[in-house]
This record gives sequence, structure tokens and C-alpha cells, in this order.
Amino acid sequence: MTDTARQQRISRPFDPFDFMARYGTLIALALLILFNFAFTRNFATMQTLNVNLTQVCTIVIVAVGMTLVIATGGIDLSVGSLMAISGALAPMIFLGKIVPIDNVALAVAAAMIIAVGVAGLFGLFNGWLIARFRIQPIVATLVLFIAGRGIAQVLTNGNLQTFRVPQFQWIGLGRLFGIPVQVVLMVLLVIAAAWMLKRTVFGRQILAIGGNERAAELSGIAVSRVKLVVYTISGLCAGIAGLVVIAINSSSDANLVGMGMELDAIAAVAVGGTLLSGGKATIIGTLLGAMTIQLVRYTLLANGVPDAAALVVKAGIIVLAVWIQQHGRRA
Amino acid sequence: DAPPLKKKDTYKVGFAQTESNNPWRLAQTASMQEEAKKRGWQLVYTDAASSAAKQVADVNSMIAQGVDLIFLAPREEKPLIPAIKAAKNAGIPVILLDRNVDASLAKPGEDYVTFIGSNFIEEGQRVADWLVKNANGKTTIIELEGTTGSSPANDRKKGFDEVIAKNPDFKIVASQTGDFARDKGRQVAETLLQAHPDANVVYAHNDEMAMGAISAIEAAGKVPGKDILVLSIDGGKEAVQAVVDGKIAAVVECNPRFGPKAFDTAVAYAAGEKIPDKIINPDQFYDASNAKDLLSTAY
Amino acid sequence: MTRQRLISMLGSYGVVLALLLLVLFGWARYDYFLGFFNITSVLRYNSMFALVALGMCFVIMTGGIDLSVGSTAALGSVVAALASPQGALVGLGAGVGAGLCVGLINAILVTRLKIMPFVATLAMMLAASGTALLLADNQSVSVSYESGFTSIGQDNFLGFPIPAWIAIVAYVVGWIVLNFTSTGRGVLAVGGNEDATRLMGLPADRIKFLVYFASGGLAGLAGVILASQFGAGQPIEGVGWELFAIAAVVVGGTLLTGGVGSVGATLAGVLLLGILFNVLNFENGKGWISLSAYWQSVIRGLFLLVVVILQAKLSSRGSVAVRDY
Amino acid sequence: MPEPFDAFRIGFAMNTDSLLSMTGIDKRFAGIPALSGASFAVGRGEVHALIGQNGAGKSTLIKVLTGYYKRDAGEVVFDGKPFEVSSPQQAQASGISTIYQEINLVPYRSITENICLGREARRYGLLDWKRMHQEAEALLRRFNVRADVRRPLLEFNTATQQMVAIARAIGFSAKLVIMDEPTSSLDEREVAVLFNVIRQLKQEGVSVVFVSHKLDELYEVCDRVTIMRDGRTVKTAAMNEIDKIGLVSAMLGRAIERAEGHATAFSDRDEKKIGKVLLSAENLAINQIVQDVSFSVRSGEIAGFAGLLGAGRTETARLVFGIDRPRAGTMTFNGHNFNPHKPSDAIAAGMGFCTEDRKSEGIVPDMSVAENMMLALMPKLSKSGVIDEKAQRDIVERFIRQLGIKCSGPDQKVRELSGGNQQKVLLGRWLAMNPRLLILDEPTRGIDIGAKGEIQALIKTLADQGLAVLMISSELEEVIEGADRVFVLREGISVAEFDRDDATEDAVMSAMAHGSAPTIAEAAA
Ligand SMILES: Nc1ncnc2c1ncn2[C@@H]1O[C@H](COP(=O)(O)OP(=O)(O)OP(=O)(O)O)[C@@H](O)[C@H]1O
Ligand SMILES: Nc1ncnc2c1ncn2[C@@H]1O[C@H](COP(=O)(O)OP(=O)(O)OP(=O)(O)O)[C@@H](O)[C@H]1O
Ligand SMILES: [Mg+2]
Ligand SMILES: [Mg+2]
Repeated sequence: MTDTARQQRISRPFDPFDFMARYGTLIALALLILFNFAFTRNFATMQTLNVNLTQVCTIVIVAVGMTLVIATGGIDLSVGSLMAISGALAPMIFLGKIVPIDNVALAVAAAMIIAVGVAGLFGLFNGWLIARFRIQPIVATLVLFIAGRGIAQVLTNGNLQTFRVPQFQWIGLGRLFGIPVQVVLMVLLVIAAAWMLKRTVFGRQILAIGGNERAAELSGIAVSRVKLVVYTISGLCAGIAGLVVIAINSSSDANLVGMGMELDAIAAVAVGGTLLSGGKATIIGTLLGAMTIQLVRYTLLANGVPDAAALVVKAGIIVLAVWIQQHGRRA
Repeated sequence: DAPPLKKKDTYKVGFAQTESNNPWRLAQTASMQEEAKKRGWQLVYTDAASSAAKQVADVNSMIAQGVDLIFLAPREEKPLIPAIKAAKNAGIPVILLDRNVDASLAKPGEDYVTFIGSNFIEEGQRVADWLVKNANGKTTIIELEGTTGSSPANDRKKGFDEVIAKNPDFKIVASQTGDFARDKGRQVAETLLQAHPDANVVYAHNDEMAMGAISAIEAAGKVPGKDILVLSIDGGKEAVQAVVDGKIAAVVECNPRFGPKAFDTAVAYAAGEKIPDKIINPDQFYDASNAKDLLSTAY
Repeated sequence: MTRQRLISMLGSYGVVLALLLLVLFGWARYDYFLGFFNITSVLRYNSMFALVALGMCFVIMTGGIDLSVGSTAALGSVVAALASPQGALVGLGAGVGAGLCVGLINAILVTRLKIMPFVATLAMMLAASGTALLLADNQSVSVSYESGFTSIGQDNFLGFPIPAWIAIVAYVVGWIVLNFTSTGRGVLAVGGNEDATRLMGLPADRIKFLVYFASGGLAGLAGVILASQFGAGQPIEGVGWELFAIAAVVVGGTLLTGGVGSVGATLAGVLLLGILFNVLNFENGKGWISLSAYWQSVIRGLFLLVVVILQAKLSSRGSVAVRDY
Repeated sequence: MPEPFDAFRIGFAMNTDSLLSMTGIDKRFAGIPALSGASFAVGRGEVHALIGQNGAGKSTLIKVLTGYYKRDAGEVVFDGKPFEVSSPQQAQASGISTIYQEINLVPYRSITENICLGREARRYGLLDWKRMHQEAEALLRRFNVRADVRRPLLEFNTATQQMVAIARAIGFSAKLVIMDEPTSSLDEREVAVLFNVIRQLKQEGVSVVFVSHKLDELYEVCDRVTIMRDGRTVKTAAMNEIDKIGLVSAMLGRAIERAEGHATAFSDRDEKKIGKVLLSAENLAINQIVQDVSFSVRSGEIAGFAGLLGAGRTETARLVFGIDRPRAGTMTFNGHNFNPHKPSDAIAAGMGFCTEDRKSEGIVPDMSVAENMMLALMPKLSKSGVIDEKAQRDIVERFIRQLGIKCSGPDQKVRELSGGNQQKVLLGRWLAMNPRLLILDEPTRGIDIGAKGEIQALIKTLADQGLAVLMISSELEEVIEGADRVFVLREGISVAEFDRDDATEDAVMSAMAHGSAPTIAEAAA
């Protein structure tokens, strides 16, 4: 007892790195914004905010699912391909290429639900491979990373699908109280996921599995089921993101939708301070991480940094952010 | 000189495609396959998935299968040389489509039969020339480049920038890659328009990015065609339609329908006719003046 | 017990079996499939992936991963091409050197700054390709044909492609290092339980450092072959090589969690996946179905799926992971 | 009350020059001191015991010495020279070889590799497997362990693994061998073997630091003892000058009254409290590990599993808890047929299982004490899937108090707790469920004598309240004094069953060693 008391009384001395670890991403973001105020032309406008938010949406939506997956100690490389699949399916449905539906509203609803649902099913498939056969997540999801886009391309013959369906494109172009719908969607998802991870049994179980799978199983946690659900969620998120992308572009190109998304999402998660080894995760961090990366991209573009150089800078930023995070954690 | 092709009524020919990740390539592949079917030739089709190295391996596998002739759409100018040399050694004639190879390393009529296609540099120039004539005051340019490092991106930039350089009152305020993709093109355009509010011309290296740029312009609350001129290359139906609607100011066609000409050339070559070193497609140029009439003929 | 042994053996040699079956299939179905020309060109092409996968194999055995190999190879090819006018060996050295530099940075990020391998090498993947594009000025760089640099990739030795020879030597060395040097054992130990390895007084960090360094070097070497085989340094080549390598390593039965692995099986994995491409091309030649690239990727995905599931089933019944339920 | 501390007087008194001397060692973790001014001296050819409560700082002191942790302050002199190492590797190179508390080996690699790693035999610069296998076998023979050294380590049980760890450490020709709780997973036979080896080392002039919670052992081999409390070294004495009570009171920092005689805190229980049969198992079998095991547990009863290491006790427990599926045999729980497919089935039925392998099957290292303790209970505590933080907090704090878990609060990471305290957290995890049957596999392994008493007392009270307990222990007196009925397993077969009264040390021992079917008859008679 006395010792517990003693130890509690000792207040931890201020540790700059620990501080950085907690607020590092936030600080980085703030610095970036300041930099832009100073150097980027015509940065301080609503439109800038609007552009950045709308552009970061899809990454965040995917990254939320990815965070949960990574929290269980897994990873999901297939998200990009799943985006392509849902992006390819939706138009086929509401354009009536599969079965003609005359009521637009109905068609759109069906399109959204089925497309996202299918993506979810593929996510479930990932989970099944991982839970049932104990295949390492990278490989298990590599399967759909390769095959998934192929499926989307086969569905559409690789052809571009263009459309003008305001009811559908609402999720990409519409606004709620002046806020772009996709942004609202993103915020809701983030809040829901963050709350789930912090406050619910399921969230706790995800982290337990990431922390020590055997112990989790011996404590009566249905490890397999949790994994199935988590990968399904990741699939659903990818599906939604896919819809948003094609809605904005009023066209769906199975070859390109979601290209390279897995790496962007993973980078966002890592920069946000989630351990890739699992067992520790922060959704808000992921949000900040994604925004940081987005803002870096914006800054480089707006200031005319050539693509090649931009790659190098981006790499530097990622390393720096993650280094600060981890150094803080060790201190 | 190039290996001969003996006269037969049907052939087994290879078509080594670069990639299938954009409408233009798809149209090209389709055209080749239709033509083959029409003539009852057997087509060995490979897709290099945007890798020059794999394309060489693909060509080699065609050689191994002993095809009569190879249609090659080289991914790049230099790395495909070994493939062409290998085909020559195996006594298989090669016809290049839509992209040429480094002339200093392989000679038409010698290492390969001929090159059929468009001239990317010239495409860039034609767009620039049109702009110089019809700009009426719109001189601040944003350029959306194709995939960094790919030859159409490099050439279409080269041709355009050269002409612009000669006209001091025009200036390119930003030039960034949009990966030939609509979404990326849109995002880049959004950003650049935001950073350069004074820009009033957008030159995109292909239709996809042009369409992306248009939605970006509209999202920024401006009117494409009025506030901002959009220029593009490829001239697919969607783009020409956009010209009709006045959203795209001008677009150079780069026709992917290679089938007929390619196969004709092969037959002519087999018949022992003299084949020119370069066969340049006559490419359309669409703007407000002719778009409506030619819309039907656009691919 | 004996049955279990048998199964576990199948687990480690299953990939070889699959390889044989695939070759047999090709031989039975297509003429010229086992023709000299096809064999040599397949080997010549896949030697690059073999080298990259070898490096990846060692990295993975330590429980890490190296996503940067693809762009490192691209960088290596560019540097080699730029240096090739100074002579074949200079070009070779330069390319490998460039790879080693990337490897060095990866190693420092992982062992000194303690950054998770996945992130560190992901960043280097961007950085390396960026550097390659900058050096190459966004275009592929022609190599010098005078200096004989191209013969590294294009000539034969004893009627056998030089790149293939290089790969073979690399694998023999790799096999010896893994099985007959303390460093090799250390690699597996670190992968098996890093903390313990430290407490056992093994230089865990130096071992990890070495594998990333080596992986970079091998990627650079692959880059040299890329440049000399195709006569140009290609800054935008190498996309997706890392996933190919990972797949090959895993198909070879190496655990991504580290601690268990085999060099030979990795080579088999590379050939298996490499020959699959070749088979698909030949299938198109049959003219039955002209498989679009799309179907090809679907088929490749399914193929990977089947192999990996088999691996999982075998290894889960094999000797490893007895109490691992 | 701690008497003035003077390692050196004693040290030099009995041994003119000391091999190792550490003075004024400080080590803080995130500001919390684990060691404050600890001093420690070991003479040449001396066997020196290091004891203290859980969390006293023993392991930390050792890890500071071997350079695994960097010390914040203090001097270390080893072999006459100032000793500055930054890694275990260097420590080993300079003659200190260590067996750490948690077995630290590489499960996937063969025994040979685990023993030879770092000092492989070479031939023409390449590894000489043949010779390494021979060496490994030879070393293990010293501990009369027979095992196929080519098989991966994870195929062997805790005891064998511990022996391999020890063999490895001995294998280095070291000046100082440190053993952090080596005996906690060994049975009497193996302990005896180990002690012989230690004596041999002593002959060879090698010094040994010996950490253990089993105080009686110390008197057998140790020359001197240093006692730690709250990160300080409070006393060093010659073993023959201090009795057990002295040790304990120094450890706890207060005079203790508990008389000798009772080795454990299981005071006698009245049989009346014992109810009807809750769990009964008939002829369970899975593979050569468990061949034919039958037993039963009644509510309010403590049933003990005795047996040599590798007798199949843990495996049996795993069957009951649904981790492995039996090949043959039947179980009934609470009158109904019972065959669990997965642990959650067993938990739902009202069981808890404290595994013997704390590190890999128990704690979630990066989670807080609270989260670890609530892992199993969470679903019950939640309202429609949402965790009830308040209720949770109360329970956790209650158990931290009850079990005397030493931590800076419910939110400290479990990984930062000492071995023993981690064990208590796991006990808390299951007690919080208030289950009907609690399976305890080596519940007091690696737990200090103070806490051990508390835990045993706790187990008793729980049983008195009607909980059925199935207790596996390698400490004979724990089973004999604690259990109402003792089931003896030998090579996967239950060979004997004793009631509390006939469960004498010798009877149980002989059954464990060479019991066979007949003894059951005798026991029954
Ligand atoms: N890595 C760490 N981070 C934070 N605190 C730690 C860490 N390691 C140990 N501690 C703290 O240091 C103190 C001493 O721990 P240590 O493991 O040395 O105790 P011990 O004497 O070995 O106990 P036991 O007999 O149970 O093994 C404990 O209070 C523990 O909480
Ligand atoms: N992971 C394993 N793989 C294969 N055999 C094992 C494994 N663990 C234990 N065994 C074998 O099973 C037998 C019983 O092991 P178990 O751990 O159940 O013994 P025990 O009686 O519980 O002893 P303790 O639990 O005290 O180590 C031992 O002979 C051991 O060799
Ligand atoms: Mg300890
Ligand atoms: Mg046991």
C-alpha cells in the first residue's frame, strides 16, 4: 500500500518528447498551417479549407477502417481494390446495366447499399482467410489487392463509366448546412469509430487481440469473430470511399479508383501515432495524420514543387512524424 | 534489313500492349482485336501492365511461340530495343505502334519494319499554336502533366512548352502531374486553381485530366470555357462532346484505332511493297468551329 | 510423429512440388514451352526478382519487411546507367552502391531511430523513386553500349544468361550464410524473439542493420541488371516488385512473423510466380481465350490464394507451432 | 527499523576481494524509482542470494548490471575494474552470464541453437552442426534432461525450457552466473540437480547470484544473502547467521509473528462447507501427454493436481477449459454433460483459468492494470456493449487493494509491473468474474512469500464461500496443505487420489515418482 501511495505521489517530470509524442501530429499540422499562411498564395480562404477537406475525406474514411485492422495487429492491402469494386458496381446498378430500375431514388439506394455491401463481403473474405487459416494479413489481403482490381475491371471490361445522376452524386457534391456531405460522412465515421474504440467492449477486445492474441482468446474473447468484423468494417469503409470518389468525378474508372490508397491510408495511420504492431490505436490521431499528409501534398503542389522532389519531402515528413511519436513513447 | 514476312492468307501475330488502365489503350486493344477477328488472324495479346521490362519478357514469350509478326506498342523509347533486336534475330518482323523507339539505337526498315502513330510533340505544339491564336487575353496557364516519366507526358509537355516559350506574353504558372487520371487531375487542378486564382488556361495532357479539371473549375465556382479555357489531347467522344458544350476549348485527336492501318501495313509488307519509315496518323483537331459536325466520327 | 514429419516436410517443399507441377503443365500443353529460348528468357527476366526476393527473405526472417526494394532497383538502374560510360564495372559498382545507400538509410531508420520497418521502408520507397526521377530528369537514361555494360544483362556464360548466374551465386551465398554462419542463425533468432536475442547477448541491432543493408544492395544489383538488360535506367520501373517479392517469400513458406525461413524455397517461390506469367502469355497464344490483363490478375490472385491456403494448412499441421492454437 | 547497511564489511569479512560490487545504484522508470541507492557485492566463488518482495527491484538490479537498462546513478566494479556496459552482449563478453526471470529463448529454433547461439562451434569458418548438437546434448545430460536437441524449443514444456536456459548460461565459461528465479518452474528433482551444478560452479571458483522466493532453498546452497525492499538493499548477511523469520521480516520491513511449521497459509478447513460434485472428468485423453486422467471437483473444495513436471497437469487443465479438444473421455459440469469447444464456452459455464505461462498466455503487456483485470469481465459489466467505466474502476481498485498489487495506479501498463505483481493482476482477472470453478496452474509461482501467503489465504476464503478450485502446483506442501483432495498424475495417467488426511508428503511423493494403478486401490482402501 504505502508504496502505491508513494509512487502515485511522485509526479512525472515534464518530458518534451513525451509531450511531442502526444501532440506531435497536432503540432506538425499547426506548423504546416502557419507556413502556408506565410508562404502559400491565397491560402487563408474558405475555399482552401473546402478543397483540403474534400480531398482528405476518402483517405480518412479508408484509414478509419485501417486503424481498426491495424489495432488487431493486422493490415489490409486490399482497400484500394475494394474501392474499385464498389466504384465499378454502383454505376452498373443505378445506370440499370444489370437490371433496369426505373425509379431513380430506388436505383441509387440499391446501388449504394449493394456496392458497399459487396465491398464489405470481400472484407469479410479477408477476415475469413486470416481467422480461419491463420494466413498472415499482408498476404491474405494481398490476394484481393491483386485479384480485386481485376474483378472490378472484368465487371466493367475496364471501360470508363460516366454518368450524371445528381441523386447519387449528392454524396460527393452535395452539401448539408453548407458543409460538403462527404465531410459530414467523414466526421460521423471518425466520431463513431473513436467512441467505439474507447468506450465499447468490442473496441477493448480489438486492442486486447492486438496486444496479446493468446491471452485474449483465453479470456473468452471470440478472436476469430472480432477479426471477421474488423476486416468487414475495413471493407465497408473502402466501399463508401469508392462511392465518394466516383460521385465527385461523375465517372468510375475501375483501373484507377483507389489506386495506391492502401499506402496513403497506412501512412496516415502511422503518422497519426497508431502502432503498426497492434495493441494501441487512436482514430483521432489517424484523422490528424491524414490531414497532415494532405496538407503537405497541398503545400508542395501549391508552391510548385516538382512531383519527384515532392516524393522525397513526403518521405521525410512521414519518417519525422513517426520518429517523434515513437521516441516519445520510449521516453 | 528487317526480316521478311512470307505471303500467307492468315497469320499468327502478336500484339504487345503497354497497359490497359485508360480508355485510350482499351480502344486501341479493341481495335486490334476486332481487326484480327475480321481477317481471321490469330492474335497473341499480352499486357505489360505499364512495365517496359515485362513488355520485353512478353515479346520474348511471343518469339518463343514463333509468331509470324509482332505489333509492338513500346512502353518506352530505349528499354524495348532488346526486344526488337531479339525479334530480328529470330527472324520476326516488328511493327511499332503509337510510340517510337530511340532512332539512334534501332532503325526503321532495318531493325523493325516501320512506326505507325502520332507525334506527341506535334500534338503539344498544335494545342499551343491554337492557344496563341485564340487566347484573346487568356495567357496564364496551368499545365496538368501525364504520368511523370512516361514519354507522352514528356513529349506533350516539350511540344507545348517550346511554343509557349516563343510567345513571351504567355506564361505557365504551374505544371504538375495528374497521372493521366481524372481523380488525380481534379485534385491537382483544384489545388493549383486555389494557389493561382489568376490562372485562366488549363492545358491537360489527356482527356481524363481535362474532365477532372472541368469539375475542379466548376467546384471553384468558375465557368469552364468562359473564365478558364481548357485544352486537351486525345479527342475521345466525351471530350469532343465537352467541346460542343463549350467546356473544352480545343482538343487534338490522337486516334487509338490502329487496327486497320496496322494490319494493312503487315499485308503490304508481306506483298513486298516498300514501306515508309514513319506512317503518321492524320489526327483531327476539334474546336468550337467543327466539333458539332465531327462529333459522330470521334472515337 | 513420422506422419507429422512428412506433412511438415511437405510444408517446406510444397512450393517445389507446385513448381514442378506448373512446369509439367506448361510442357504438356504448349509447344516450345521448354524450348531453350523460352527458358533462358524467363530466367533472364526473373533473375531480377530472384535477387530482390532474396534480400526480402532475409529481412522477413528478422520479422521486418522492406517495401522499398522496387524503387531502390529503379534508382539503382538509373545510377548504373549514368555511370555506365565509365565502364561496365563502374556501372555495376555504382548501381549496387546506390542500393546500399538506400539499404543503409533503411537500416539506420529501423535500428537507430527504431521506426517500424513497414513505415520506414514505405517512406524510403517514396524517397528512392523520387531521387531516381530527379537523377534521370523524369526520363529513362540510355546506357553506354560501348563500355560493354550491357553484356552484364544480355550476354550468356556457358550458354546460360549471366543474370541467372548472378542470381544463382547470390542464392548459394545466401544459403550458406543462413545455415552455416552465426549471423545467419542470428537472423532467425532475432525474428523468433528479439528481446530474448538481446538478453542472450546477440548483436540484434547489428544483425537487423545487416539485413536491410544487404536487401538494399541486392535491390541495387537487380537495378544494374535491369539497366543493362534493357539498355536503359528506368526511374519508373520496379512498381509492385516489393509485393511480388513478399508473395514469393511467403509462398516459399517463410513466416512473415519471422524466425522461420528458407532460402531455397524462396527461389522456388520466385520461379513459381514468374513462370505463371509466362504460362498466361502462352495460354493467350493458344487462341482459345484471349485472356485480358484483367482475367490474368484475377487468376494470379486466385493462384496465390490457393498456394497460401495450402501452405497454411500444411504448416499448421506441421511440427512448427505445436501449442499455437 | 532497517539496520545500517554495510555490504563491504561483511563482504570483505568473508572474502578479501569481491568480484562484483555495485554501490548507490538508482534506476527510475518514467520518473518512478525502481532502484534507489541499491548496493550489492559478490565475492569470488561465492553463491549469493538476492531476495525481496515482488517489485523490490531484484530483476531490475540484475538488468542494470547486465546493461539491459542504463542506470541513472551509481558505481559498478567488476573483477577489479570499473564496469561500464551498454548491452547484455558486452556483459556476457566480460564474463557475466545471466538467466533472466521470464524464460528468454527463441521458441521456433532448436534446443541446440538456443544453447549455442552466440558461441557457435565452427569448422573452416562455417558452423559445425554435428559438434554443436553433441555439445548441447552433453550439457543437458549434466542436468539429466533427455530431449531431441534438433526439435524446436516450443515443443517442450516449461521445465525443459527452463533447463535449456540454465544449460545455456552455464555453457559460457563465465566468472559470474546470475539466476533470476530459476527454480520457480522446476520440481524437487530438478532443483536438486540444479544445486549440484551450482556447487560444481562454486568449486570451479565461479560466483553465482541466486534469486528466489523459496526461502528454504537458499539455506542449501547460498553463502550470503542480500535482501531488497522498495528498490533499496536493506540487509546483507551470511546465510548461516540469519533465520527464515529474519529474512521475511527484513523483506516485509516489519517484524512478523507467523510461526514456523505451517509452510503455507492454508489453515485447516472444515469439510462441512464442501458441497456436491461440480466438475467431474472420466478417462480424458488427448495424446501421449494426457492418456487417461479422471478426477472430480466439488463446489467449495480445493482439488489439487500433484505430479512431476510434464506429468500432464497443464494439458489436462487445457482440456477442461476448452483450449484443446480431448480425443477420448467425458466431462460433466454441474450435472450436465460438458464438452467446451473454446475457452469462452468454459467461461460461460462459470470457469476461470490462471495459466502457468504468465507472459505469453496471461497479460496483455501494453494494456493498463485495469484493462487487463477487466478483460474477461468486460462483457458482463457493459450496458449494451458500452463499458461501464465507473463500476469497472471500483472493482479494479478493490482488487488492487485486496491482492496488494504494487503499481502506480489502475492505469499503469502491466508490462511495467514486476513478475509477481503481474501474476496477481491475472488472479484478479478471474476472481472478478466470481466463477464457480477456478483452475489455478502454478498460482504462486514467482510470488514472494508475503503475497504468497495472502493468495493462499484468499484461495481458502474463496473456497469457503463455495468456490470450487482446481489447483496445479509443483510445490508439494502447497498441494498437501491446501487441497482437500489430491489427484496425482504421472506421465499423463492419474495414478492416485488422496483425501486430506492420507495426503502425506511421502505417500504423494512416491505416487508422483513411481505410482501406478495399484496405488489407487490402496488410496481407496
Ligand atoms: N520496464 C519497466 N517500466 C516501468 N517500471 C518498471 C519496469 N520494470 C520494472 N519496473 C518497476 O520496477 C520495480 C521493480 O521491478 P522488478 O521486476 O525488479 O521486481 P522484482 O524484484 O524482480 O519482483 P519479482 O520478484 O516479482 O520479479 C517494480 O515496481 C516495477 O513496477
Ligand atoms: N508445447 C508443447 N508441445 C509438445 N509437448 C509438450 C508441450 N508442452 C508440454 N509438452 C509435453 O507434455 C507433457 C506435459 O506437459 P505439461 O506442461 O502439461 O506438464 P505439467 O504437468 O503441467 O508440468 P508443468 O505444467 O508444471 O510444466 C510434458 O511431458 C511435455 O513434454
Ligand atoms: Mg523479478
Ligand atoms: Mg503445467
